[in-house]
Amino acid sequence: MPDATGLELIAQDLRAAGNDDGVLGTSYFREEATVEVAPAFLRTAAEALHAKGYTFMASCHGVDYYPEEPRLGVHYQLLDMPNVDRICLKARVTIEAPTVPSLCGIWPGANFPEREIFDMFGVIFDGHPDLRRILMPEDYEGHPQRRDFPVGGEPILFTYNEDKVPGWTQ
Amino acid sequence: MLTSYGPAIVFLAIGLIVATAFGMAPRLLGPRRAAASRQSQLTPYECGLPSEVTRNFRFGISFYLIAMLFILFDIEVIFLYPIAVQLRAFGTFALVETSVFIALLMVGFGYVWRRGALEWK
Amino acid sequence: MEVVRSKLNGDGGPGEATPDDFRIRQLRARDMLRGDIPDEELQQYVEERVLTTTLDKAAAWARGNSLFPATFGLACCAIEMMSLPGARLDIARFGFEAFRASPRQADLLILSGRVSIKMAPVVRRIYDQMLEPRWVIAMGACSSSMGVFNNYAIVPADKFMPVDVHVPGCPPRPEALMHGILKLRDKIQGNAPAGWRDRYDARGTEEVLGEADLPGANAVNVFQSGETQRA
Amino acid sequence: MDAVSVSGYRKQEESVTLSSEPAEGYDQELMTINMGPHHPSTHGVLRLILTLEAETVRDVKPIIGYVHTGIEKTAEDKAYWKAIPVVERMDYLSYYFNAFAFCGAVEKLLNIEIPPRAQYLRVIHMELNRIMSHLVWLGTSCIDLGAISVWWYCFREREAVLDLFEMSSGQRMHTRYFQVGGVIEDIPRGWAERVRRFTKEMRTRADQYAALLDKNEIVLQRLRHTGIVDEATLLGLGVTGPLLRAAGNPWDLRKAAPYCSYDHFDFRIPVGTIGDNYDRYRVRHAEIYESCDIIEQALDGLPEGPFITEDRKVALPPRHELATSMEALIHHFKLVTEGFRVPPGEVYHPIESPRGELGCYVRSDGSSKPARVHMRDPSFVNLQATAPATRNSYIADLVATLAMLDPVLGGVDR
Repeated sequence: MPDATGLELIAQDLRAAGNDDGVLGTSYFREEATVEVAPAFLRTAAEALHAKGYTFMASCHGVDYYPEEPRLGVHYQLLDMPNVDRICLKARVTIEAPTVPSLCGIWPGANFPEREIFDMFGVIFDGHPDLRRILMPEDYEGHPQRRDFPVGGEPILFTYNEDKVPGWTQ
Repeated sequence: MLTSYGPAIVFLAIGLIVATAFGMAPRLLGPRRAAASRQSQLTPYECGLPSEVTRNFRFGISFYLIAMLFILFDIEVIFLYPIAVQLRAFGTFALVETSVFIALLMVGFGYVWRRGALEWK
Repeated sequence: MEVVRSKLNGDGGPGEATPDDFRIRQLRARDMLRGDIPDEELQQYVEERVLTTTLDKAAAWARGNSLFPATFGLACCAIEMMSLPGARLDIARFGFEAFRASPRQADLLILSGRVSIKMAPVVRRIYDQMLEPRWVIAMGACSSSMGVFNNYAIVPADKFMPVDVHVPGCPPRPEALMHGILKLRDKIQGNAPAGWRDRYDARGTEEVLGEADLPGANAVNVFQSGETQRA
Repeated sequence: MDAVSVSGYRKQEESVTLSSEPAEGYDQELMTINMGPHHPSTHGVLRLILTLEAETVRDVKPIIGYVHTGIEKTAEDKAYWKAIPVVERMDYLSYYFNAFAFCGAVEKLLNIEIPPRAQYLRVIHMELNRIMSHLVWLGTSCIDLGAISVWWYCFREREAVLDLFEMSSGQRMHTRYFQVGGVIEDIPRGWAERVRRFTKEMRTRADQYAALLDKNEIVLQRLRHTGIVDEATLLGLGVTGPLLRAAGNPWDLRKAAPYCSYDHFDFRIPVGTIGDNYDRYRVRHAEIYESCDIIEQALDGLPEGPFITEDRKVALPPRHELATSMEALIHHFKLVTEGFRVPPGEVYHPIESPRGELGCYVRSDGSSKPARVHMRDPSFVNLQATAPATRNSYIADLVATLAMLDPVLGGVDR
């Protein structure tokens, strides 16, 4: 893990690479380094980190920070295999403008995970080869992983509430 | 004249009777199902999805080629069985004749091998 | 595949079994338990089920002892189902070990695992493509009743296809599944075990629903489904 | 040059370039067919849209989601200690790894220290689970290659492993043996001897598999030089685990970033050379021996002491204490009703599962329910390697490659 100072150095390089307001912040929590960047700046930051040695993309997942704005977050866990270094590249977007540049160009392995984030959260990755739903049926409305999407399922039927459930004893 | 062929005819008749019996039995004994439920059983099975392969899909030529080669050389082996069983009774003439038969087929086999029809293309 | 998004208690595939057909069959089975089915329907229902002639009995004996299950591994229960024909728990003793891949040659569909909403039309189509007589075992809690995952993605098997035997467990032990198959065999051969009401002679203890006051409706600690705590 | 009748089904899969007229470069008409969700050799409900030219596969498009159970959504609805059984049912062949990935992430959030005995017990159970997962893989793959008898041997050993799990945790699969903070119970007397007897016996059984399969003419012809993917493409696709090690890259998180006291044991990482199906088979087969070594070393060095953390805020107090001490009763009641609260933050905890890097990302918002649980499943990412591995190969090689890829669809679809 790059320690706190290493993280700051990386952040400075990123600021130097892109324009100054690209890097929004860094956080070092439980020995894990996270760099938060503006969505527009994501691709250049990813290329810079790729050049710095983080050539392997371990995982890429979406998060819904429901009460806080901007709501949808996309995390890229990058890994530097030779000296076993992990860093997380984070970008946050709102629901109204959920577009994030796709990183399939740098890591072809991001194809499926990005499709899953689009399927589950509705984040649109521009530049993705074929952005379609991957887990839900193709014509499913709504993005299930969002915090405001109901968990669904059926109320549990007991004898005393059997007739309350519509359609059970019609 | 007829008597010498008697057993063959009886054999054929029994064959026919048994075949039709087995053919008609399900229709009589089996349960009668509504046509609709049978209709869904006639749809082609493609791993649980509606099949998109059209009926008149033209398969490649290589399948046909392999089938022909199989028939050629497999039937040849079937012809050898009766001879091999009764070789002593047939005498040396049958031995010579079979070896000519095999030699001819070997020529065909060599030709096919050299033309590369055996490799799957 | 044309994903027909009809309300999922119906079936996506072709076939005469329309949604209300299952509902009617289920309701009739329930009324049978309660013993209030009118006469001619009862006659027709029994005729369909009970085997009278000796030829049928012989056919049922043969079918019961050589059920060919279709390999329908969905999720974790499939791993336990796979260990059925294994050395320890050999179901070849009962004639079920020939797992057939295609529905044409199978007459028992073991739904082993969770049926997601994307998989439901496929399961229904495979059930339609199986040849009569066919039976269905819903193995595990997920296919019987959504089990652990009572959420948007799972559909219980009863919603879209008629199920003969439900095997509880998550995943059920292979012995439990074998017991389920043997119970199905008894059901096929006509001597289905009586329901618990007959076994314990509990006739007449059916709850009276409808106009009578719901038991525990105004009890303080009985929460109706969906309510978290009483206002 | 669209196909004559592009039905709804095609429009829906329009990303797949389908044409019934012979496209350029092919001398036969391309057939597109589903190696669909219900198929004996897809190791679960994986659907592949194959574009075939007679027998050679021109294009493979995996379509997944047929066993998507919304586990991550359900986990958000449960308290932390209740989410373990839900998370365990994701990759149903390596349930101890799922539980440890989740518990490890939560322990990292809570910043609590795990007693050494719990770490050793976790390592033993995880390595037993790795052996069981490789056995199920070997059995089902050999069925795909036609060697059905190997399936019976593998599942005989699997029953032995499940007996050990049942003895230590009471349940064969999805045992919920790992708790946040350690394990739920200490191992019963006699368990260690049984495990030693199993590992000794397992080595002889693994030798028998090797004798049966390694120099088998059919296995060699089916697996040698088929499904080759070079290391660079694999790294680009994010593939980890036996697939990457078979291509020559010795990346194993147990050695690279040791966790849960894996650095106390010395074991070797089997690595292949070419990265074809035969190497993948040999790498996984060799890993069974390594796991047996780890188990024996862990059993020899099993330290005494508590099997779960002493921090009563996280771990349930033992039952006998409830009768005497009031604090234990209060802790018990708090844990059982609401569960423990986790300080806000987000953590990614990667471990080495039998199929590759299994990472669990947990974000907590301070309440007693996780705000987000995401599992980076190795099979989900490894599945992207099917297309490069099987392009322009025969259907039989596609089946062999899929078997050697060992995808478990529960983990892929979550």
